[in-house]
Amino acid sequence: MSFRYDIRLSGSGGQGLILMGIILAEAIGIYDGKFVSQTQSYGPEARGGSSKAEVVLSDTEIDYPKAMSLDLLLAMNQKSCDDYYMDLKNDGILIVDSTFVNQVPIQKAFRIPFTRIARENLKREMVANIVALGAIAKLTTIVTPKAIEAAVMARVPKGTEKLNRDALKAGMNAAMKAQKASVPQMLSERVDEDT
Amino acid sequence: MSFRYDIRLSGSGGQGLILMGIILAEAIGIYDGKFVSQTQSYGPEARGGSSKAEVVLSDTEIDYPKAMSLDLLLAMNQKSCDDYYMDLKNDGILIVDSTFVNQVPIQKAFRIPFTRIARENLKREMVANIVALGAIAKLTTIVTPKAIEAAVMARVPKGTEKLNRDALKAGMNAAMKAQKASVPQMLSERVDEDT
Amino acid sequence: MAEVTKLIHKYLRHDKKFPHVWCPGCGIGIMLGSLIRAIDECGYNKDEIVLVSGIGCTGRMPVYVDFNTLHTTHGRALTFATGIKLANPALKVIVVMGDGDAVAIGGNHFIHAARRNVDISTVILNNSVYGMTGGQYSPTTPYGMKTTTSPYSNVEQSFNISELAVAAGAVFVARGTVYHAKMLDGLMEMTFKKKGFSVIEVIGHCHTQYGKLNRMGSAVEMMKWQKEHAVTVEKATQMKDDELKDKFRIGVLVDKELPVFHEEYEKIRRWAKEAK
Amino acid sequence: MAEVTKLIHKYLRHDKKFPHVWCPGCGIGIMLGSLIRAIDECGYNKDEIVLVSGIGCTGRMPVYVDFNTLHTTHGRALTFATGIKLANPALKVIVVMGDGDAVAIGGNHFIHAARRNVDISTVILNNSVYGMTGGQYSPTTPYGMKTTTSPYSNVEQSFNISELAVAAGAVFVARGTVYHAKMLDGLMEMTFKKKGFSVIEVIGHCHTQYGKLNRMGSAVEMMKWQKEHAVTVEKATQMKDDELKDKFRIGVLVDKELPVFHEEYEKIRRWAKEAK
Amino acid sequence: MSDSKKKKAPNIDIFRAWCKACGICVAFCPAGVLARDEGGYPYVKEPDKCISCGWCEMRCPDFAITVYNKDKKRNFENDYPEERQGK
Amino acid sequence: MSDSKKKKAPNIDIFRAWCKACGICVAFCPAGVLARDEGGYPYVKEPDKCISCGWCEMRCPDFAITVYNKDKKRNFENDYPEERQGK
Amino acid sequence: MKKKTKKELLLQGNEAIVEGALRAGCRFFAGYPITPATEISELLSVRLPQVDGTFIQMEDEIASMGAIIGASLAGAKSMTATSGPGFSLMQENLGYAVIAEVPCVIVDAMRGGPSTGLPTFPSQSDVMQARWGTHGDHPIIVLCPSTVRECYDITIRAFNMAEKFRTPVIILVDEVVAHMREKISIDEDEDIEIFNRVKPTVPPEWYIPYEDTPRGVPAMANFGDGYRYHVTGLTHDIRGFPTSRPDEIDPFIRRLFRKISQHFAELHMGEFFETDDAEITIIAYGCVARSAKRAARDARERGLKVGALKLNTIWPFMRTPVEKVLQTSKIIIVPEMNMGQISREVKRVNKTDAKVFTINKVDGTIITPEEILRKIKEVR
Amino acid sequence: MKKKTKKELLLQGNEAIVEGALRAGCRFFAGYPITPATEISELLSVRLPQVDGTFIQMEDEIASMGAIIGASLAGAKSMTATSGPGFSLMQENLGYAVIAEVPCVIVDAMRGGPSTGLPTFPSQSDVMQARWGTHGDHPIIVLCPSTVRECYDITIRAFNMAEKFRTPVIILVDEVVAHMREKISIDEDEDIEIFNRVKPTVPPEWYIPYEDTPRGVPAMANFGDGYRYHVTGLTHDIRGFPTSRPDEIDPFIRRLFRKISQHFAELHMGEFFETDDAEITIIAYGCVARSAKRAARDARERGLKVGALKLNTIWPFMRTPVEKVLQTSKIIIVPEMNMGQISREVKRVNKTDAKVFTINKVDGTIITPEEILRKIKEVR
Ligand SMILES: Cc1ncc(C[n+]2csc(CCOP(=O)(O)OP(=O)(O)O)c2C)c(N)n1
Ligand SMILES: Cc1ncc(C[n+]2csc(CCOP(=O)(O)OP(=O)(O)O)c2C)c(N)n1
Ligand code: SF4
Ligand code: SF4
Ligand code: SF4
Ligand code: SF4
Ligand code: SF4
Ligand code: SF4
Ligand SMILES: [Mg+2]
Ligand SMILES: [Mg+2]
Repeated sequence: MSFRYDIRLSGSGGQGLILMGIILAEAIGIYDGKFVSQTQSYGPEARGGSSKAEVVLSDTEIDYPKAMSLDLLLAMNQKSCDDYYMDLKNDGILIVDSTFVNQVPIQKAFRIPFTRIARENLKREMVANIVALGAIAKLTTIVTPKAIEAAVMARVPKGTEKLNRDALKAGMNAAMKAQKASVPQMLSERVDEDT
Repeated sequence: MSFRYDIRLSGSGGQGLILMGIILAEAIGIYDGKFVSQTQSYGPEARGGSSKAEVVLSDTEIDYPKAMSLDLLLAMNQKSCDDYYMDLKNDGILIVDSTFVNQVPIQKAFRIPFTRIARENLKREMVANIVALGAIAKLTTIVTPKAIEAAVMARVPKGTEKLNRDALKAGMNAAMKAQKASVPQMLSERVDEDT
Repeated sequence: MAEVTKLIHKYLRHDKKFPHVWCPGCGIGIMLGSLIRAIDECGYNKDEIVLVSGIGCTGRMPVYVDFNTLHTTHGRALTFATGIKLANPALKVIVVMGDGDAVAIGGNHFIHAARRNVDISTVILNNSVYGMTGGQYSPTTPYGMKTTTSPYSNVEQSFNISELAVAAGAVFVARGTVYHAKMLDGLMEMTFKKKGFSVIEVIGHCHTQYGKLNRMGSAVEMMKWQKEHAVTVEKATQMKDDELKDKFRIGVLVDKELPVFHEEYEKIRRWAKEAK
Repeated sequence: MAEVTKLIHKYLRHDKKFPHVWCPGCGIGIMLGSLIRAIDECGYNKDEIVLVSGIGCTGRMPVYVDFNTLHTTHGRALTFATGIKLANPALKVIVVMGDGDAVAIGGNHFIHAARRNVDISTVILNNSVYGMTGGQYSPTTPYGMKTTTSPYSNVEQSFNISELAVAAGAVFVARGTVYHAKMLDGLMEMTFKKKGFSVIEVIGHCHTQYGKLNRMGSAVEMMKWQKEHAVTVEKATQMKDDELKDKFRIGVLVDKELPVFHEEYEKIRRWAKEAK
Repeated sequence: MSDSKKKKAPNIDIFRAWCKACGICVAFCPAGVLARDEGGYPYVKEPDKCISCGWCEMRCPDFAITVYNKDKKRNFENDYPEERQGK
Repeated sequence: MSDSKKKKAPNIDIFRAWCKACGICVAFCPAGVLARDEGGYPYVKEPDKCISCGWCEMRCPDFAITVYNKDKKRNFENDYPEERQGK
Repeated sequence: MKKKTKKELLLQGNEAIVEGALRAGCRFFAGYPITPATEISELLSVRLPQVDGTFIQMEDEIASMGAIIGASLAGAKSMTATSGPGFSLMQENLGYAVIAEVPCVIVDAMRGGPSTGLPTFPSQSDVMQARWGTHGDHPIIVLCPSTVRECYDITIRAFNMAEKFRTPVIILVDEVVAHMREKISIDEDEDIEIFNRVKPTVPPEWYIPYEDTPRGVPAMANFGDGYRYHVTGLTHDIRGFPTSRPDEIDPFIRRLFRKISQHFAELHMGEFFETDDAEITIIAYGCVARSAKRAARDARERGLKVGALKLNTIWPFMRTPVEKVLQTSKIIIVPEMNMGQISREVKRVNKTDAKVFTINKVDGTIITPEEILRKIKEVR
Repeated sequence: MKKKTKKELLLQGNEAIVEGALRAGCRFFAGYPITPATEISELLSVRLPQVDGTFIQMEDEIASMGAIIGASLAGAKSMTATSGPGFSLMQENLGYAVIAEVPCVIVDAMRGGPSTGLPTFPSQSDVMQARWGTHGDHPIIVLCPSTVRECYDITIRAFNMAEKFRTPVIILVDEVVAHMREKISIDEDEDIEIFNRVKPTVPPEWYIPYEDTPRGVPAMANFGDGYRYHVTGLTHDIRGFPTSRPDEIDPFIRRLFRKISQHFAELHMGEFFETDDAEITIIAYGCVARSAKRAARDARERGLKVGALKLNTIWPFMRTPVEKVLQTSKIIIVPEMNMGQISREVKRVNKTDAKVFTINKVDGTIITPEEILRKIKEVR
């Protein structure tokens, strides 16, 4: 069967998750040339409440467009982490914004303080989503750093290119650190499974 | 099978045929206690144009409510006479307002100048329909004179009772004359049929 | 020279069933005469005119005349007309409606077309009643009158169509009567010549329904009433309030300038192409 | 004594999800406060009030308050309200609508309810835009403004809701702003107390959609604009036309008497029984 | 053209097929030219009185009456100022 | 009641659960009593300056601020004539 | 000659609908004139104020539908009447009445369509629209009289069903039946079952306006009764408040369907006319059902075993009775004054070998007994 | 990494509809905002003036429908977009477009119903309304995309069909597809068939606007083209003038039906997905067709012979393709986000022994592949 990868980006209303979803889908679909389909929770009802964007990619046409078992879950707040971690595949990847997510239900998670990085290092909390995109590019093989950069640049307002490039970088760097930290955990998890 | 009698009253827009139909139906249904159903050509489209009202009576519940083969056709103008005489049964009765109908397509018709009677004898052209009702009561056995008088009285505006009673009478009288005149024709017709 | 009727015949669809559908003496026919003469006077050619109507006795008008004619749904004539005008601004779009068509079911389209200032000439025959369906009260039936659905008395206040048009933003509003047929020709002509949303309210009569129920007499009687109760705008300025009490004004009520929708939209197209 | 908020809490449905659905700083919440205080001041009991709305951000209001509440279809609130009032005249019927609800899709019902003088108090929050659906232009969006469906510029003229209400025949018409919240309490109270079709237009703001697209700043900024551009009716009489040019009037615009529908209908019932 | 010819009574033509006998032309003829027959239909009773004003033609709802030899100036009794006539 | 008690600073209560940090109360407080924290939420910065006018309470779209000890007379800055206040 | 009693009347179908409505307790009517329904408005404008009811002519059919829902919420049994064009306009608010569970009655006097169509001629072409006209899936009750008597009876039943099931009920009457006059006797003392909405008996704090009950129909408080609750056209929870929780929506929508489907037997009205031994059965409704009966009679006279099934309930579709004749007859004929609407349903439920034939007429004239007979001869 | 070309775009379904419309030649749009169709309005308000087209926001959906008919009569390819509540309001004028034979395209982005329902959640519950929503019997073309690519293609096809058959064409898109983003490549130079209405070539005096032709579709002159004719919503004769003569009405109405029914093959669009040997076939449309394909794939992995038939044409009903799978499969499953609408049609045309099962979901959530799989396991 063909390759399929299901991603859910989740958090709260103002965290720019839909834009993240679009950029990620564009990077994967337009710049990396894979099949991609992106969906989202929608509507004014979603004002202020929870928000989620999903991206499914594949090397062939995508049938079911919504995320099924997750290969990757990004949780930008605690609620979304709690709500969705159960949907992860056994070998799925969980990435949380540790600025807001304190309790991580599973071991093999990458804890990165996206919002704190945005706020403190980049002085703009609103680029936390771009920081997270950087991390995703690093922690997974589903999107190339080049593609993600091109997609980000194509979508952000003029004049904010540097900020966003820095945010991406910061995300990638943070991801590398987190990767190192999490390797043993992941291994131990695998061991558990084998038993 | 049960007894059924189909009547069509036809003419032009202003001749009061719908009211005639209602009065006749009321006389037959309410005052004579038979089953009756009355239909009509309807609507502003009928303004000024042709007009027709149908009455079906029966001693049991009436299924098809429109006139089928006619037992009685009243034609108050030439056009309706031309249009409908073909729908008469072989032994159906045709009554025409000879004020307007000059060419009577079949022999066994009663020719009575309802409008002229109304205009000249009663000085009110608009009661021609009531005159015709009187004639119908006389020429057929489907409605009793008592019932038709009661029905007319119940429907006409206050103050016109006498006029209308006179009109009914005039119609009955004219009918008696016509009846005499037509008997031989009807007989000859019957003879033809036998051959 | 019989220019009046001859001229009218130039515009009639003779293959259609004449005499027309309206009752003997109905004012709609008189208004149709005015409308044709005004169109002729304006010099439009038949192909550039689109005559649009809704449903009602008045709405039956387009079928008789040799233009591009459109008989829409009840109350919606102005919406169709808006589409026509904007899709092809070269067309001269004229809408005829009854009072019910225009301000009962169609009231919203009326005020919005006026607000937008779409370049449409609107002719409303106000006979204070729903003629076509048999004489029920309309939003212009005066308080206290009888109709087939106000058998005891109408308890509603009535709209003043012209004032409503003004409040909604129409750039030209006139009122005439079918009695004042000659004046109507002129007002109609001004209405057609005005760019933007122009309205002419034509006081007509429905003697067979409304007139009958309210004992207002024949068509002739009702036209006499029009004669007696109409006061020109010019004369009205010289009259006192109580003299005007049971009178209505005829003539040009409003004539002003506002940006016209399709011209404004041309600007949008320019900007849109620049922004592209 | 904290009477204001305490009083309000007396009327809220606490089991409903608070904080409410409206954006931070949205004027609808302020108006809701005024509405509750005015109802309280009028002394109605909760059971006799029916609060009816259409669809829109403003239309979401009834769900929060402990009256008989009815959230109808978009634009149709007044039609439901008419049925309620006439079926049970003992009820106090209040309708809240957004500008789109009231005069876009609902424009016809608005002018007709006004014309009929049905005893309904109508509260319209005018934020010049369709808030709920994401900031498209409404019939009250001023000429030249940007919205999500007038990305280059709005080319339509806008309605003046209050003037439309007057032309349609409303017996009481007032205008207020959410900035002038105290004054709003009073106007709202007068609106509710008036018998017949009364209207209050409340100038609000939608900073998240309309404000954002037109760089009008935060809710605070937009309320400052209200403060600066509103002039009371009383002050306005002393001002010159050019001083009033970019201002709008707040206060009571019209207060008159006309027969009220359900009272008139009582007469009809009497006559009908006599005629029987 | 002779004087008598000029004053020749106008030719008024009533097209019975379209006329609905509403009586409007008769009622509003300013010169009493027209009258109604027993069926209510108009006929030209006093042709000489006709002033060629054309009002009968103008107000006929059925385009059933034609006035020939009408004054070119369209000699209608008019109660509305010239400048507002849309010319 | 002692003088000091009378002049006691009003008790302003901000209900964080409902407050949406819109800043209206802060912006329009005529006495500069309120200020916004880093999250934009209001807090009572200068309790003593409060004149108990109640405007913050009146304009809060979220019923999230309560002014206790308010002047019974409802001491709002009001720009509208008394007779038109609907009393 | 019988004596005229007060109760024997020659009435039009439309007039009988008015009498039925008044008898059922209708006290509010809002409408907009349209042929061929206008008589209903006109007569009610005379009659309603006599019984302390209210008649109002609204600005259009949308408003009429809104007003009758409002009136019903305020406690009045309410009705409107229209024809196709107006019925189309009522669809949005009709859906509102379904989801908010507001009893009311809508009469659609069918004329020729589509669009303005044939205003003064009969048709049966709104049958599917009555079922599916409003957006969103929803159940609906639609009744159809064939005689003036049925106009009266069915209108009473319609109000009863509306109140009993808290739902709009549609009466489809064709122009023929609407304008036909027949004698009917109305006995004012007769003991006719009149159903009034079940009101809550619990104290207001306990009232759950959209509670699930065994019957599927919650008790209904009127505005002003002291039960303050929220009514909305959004999907709502049992308390009436908007919800988008699937676990609340699903049972709610299914309850709307269940309250109808669980009472099919009660809702289904019709007549088997000599179908027991029929080899050919005609299934018909409205004025055509009369032609069908006539055709069956005439056919039997000619020795053919023909019966007729008259449907007085159009929706929910009378599946069981139809299945019954499908089982017993070899041939089914469905004559309709449309291009085939109920015949689709007959075909849908047909699991037998019976052949289903149609007669479709869309020219503004009634289907005659002869036309049906001709078909019988053609297909047997 | 591929180079970004101008033609590869990540678009929402709604955006692809806009692109398709512009490509098809749409130059007039009138609408009224409503979730989840609003993006179509918003994007067209940007794009139409760039191509000398016109965008107008009307006062409501009734007006929008009127305006697009008017614009089409004046020569512009025109469109509107709405959701359930607005679609209900459009029904009256939709019927007008049918009877007056005015080409236009209506997009209904389906959300949960009935009434205001679930404004931001998907549904497929307007399928029957699209067929039967307006009064009077009438034919209609309804298309339904499942992917963003199909949104683009189907919109072009919709305009083509509208012009070719002089009829309104409805696009039903569910909220999932309307808001989903997928990559699509649009080649502006690609040779796509664009159909424009056939204009009369005869001199004006000879023009018969509602003439019967072999195709059943008369030539259409635009207002202003010099062919002055009459357009009405009344039943009319071949010249366009009102008629109530049965002998003129009958052929007219039947021609309206025939012009569609005679071209089923051309109108039917869909996909057989591994149905050849399938013992179980899932019939689905819209977003659910994607779940269906997925479920079929997953089932095949588990060794079950499952296929899927995707319907892109909803109306006229794809009888022939459906009959084909009814013949080959023992079990048919029709999953729908409504209480069972297309499944009724499948049952109606089912003359085989195949069993038809349904999956109905009305809670605002999409039917998942697992749910279909579960059903497969349950019924096989
Ligand atoms: C949607 C709809 N509702 C109702 C009607 C019925 N109807 C036809 S004309 C009309 C009113 C006509 O009154 P008006 O517009 O004043 O025109 P008039 O006949 O008086 O000239 C009505 C209610 C209709 N055709 N369509
Ligand atoms: C028939 C119908 N058309 C469109 C909509 C979508 N809709 C919901 S609210 C709204 C407009 C809201 O604007 P407004 O009435 O001004 O209220 P606001 O949100 O600004 O308070 C629209 C168009 C709908 N619900 N129903
Ligand atoms: S019904 Fe009235 S409006 Fe209609 S044609 Fe007759 S007189 Fe004129
Ligand atoms: S969208 Fe605008 S109107 Fe709606 S709640 Fe937000 S600010 Fe208020
Ligand atoms: S032209 Fe004038 S004067 Fe002569 S008949 Fe006609 S109305 Fe009378
Ligand atoms: S006005 Fe015309 S229709 Fe009327 S009577 Fe005179 S000629 Fe005949
Ligand atoms: S006004 Fe209310 S919601 Fe806004 S910041 Fe102040 S307390 Fe919070
Ligand atoms: S009561 Fe008045 S002074 Fe005190 S905090 Fe509130 S607004 Fe400021
Ligand atoms: Mg009228
Ligand atoms: Mg608004």
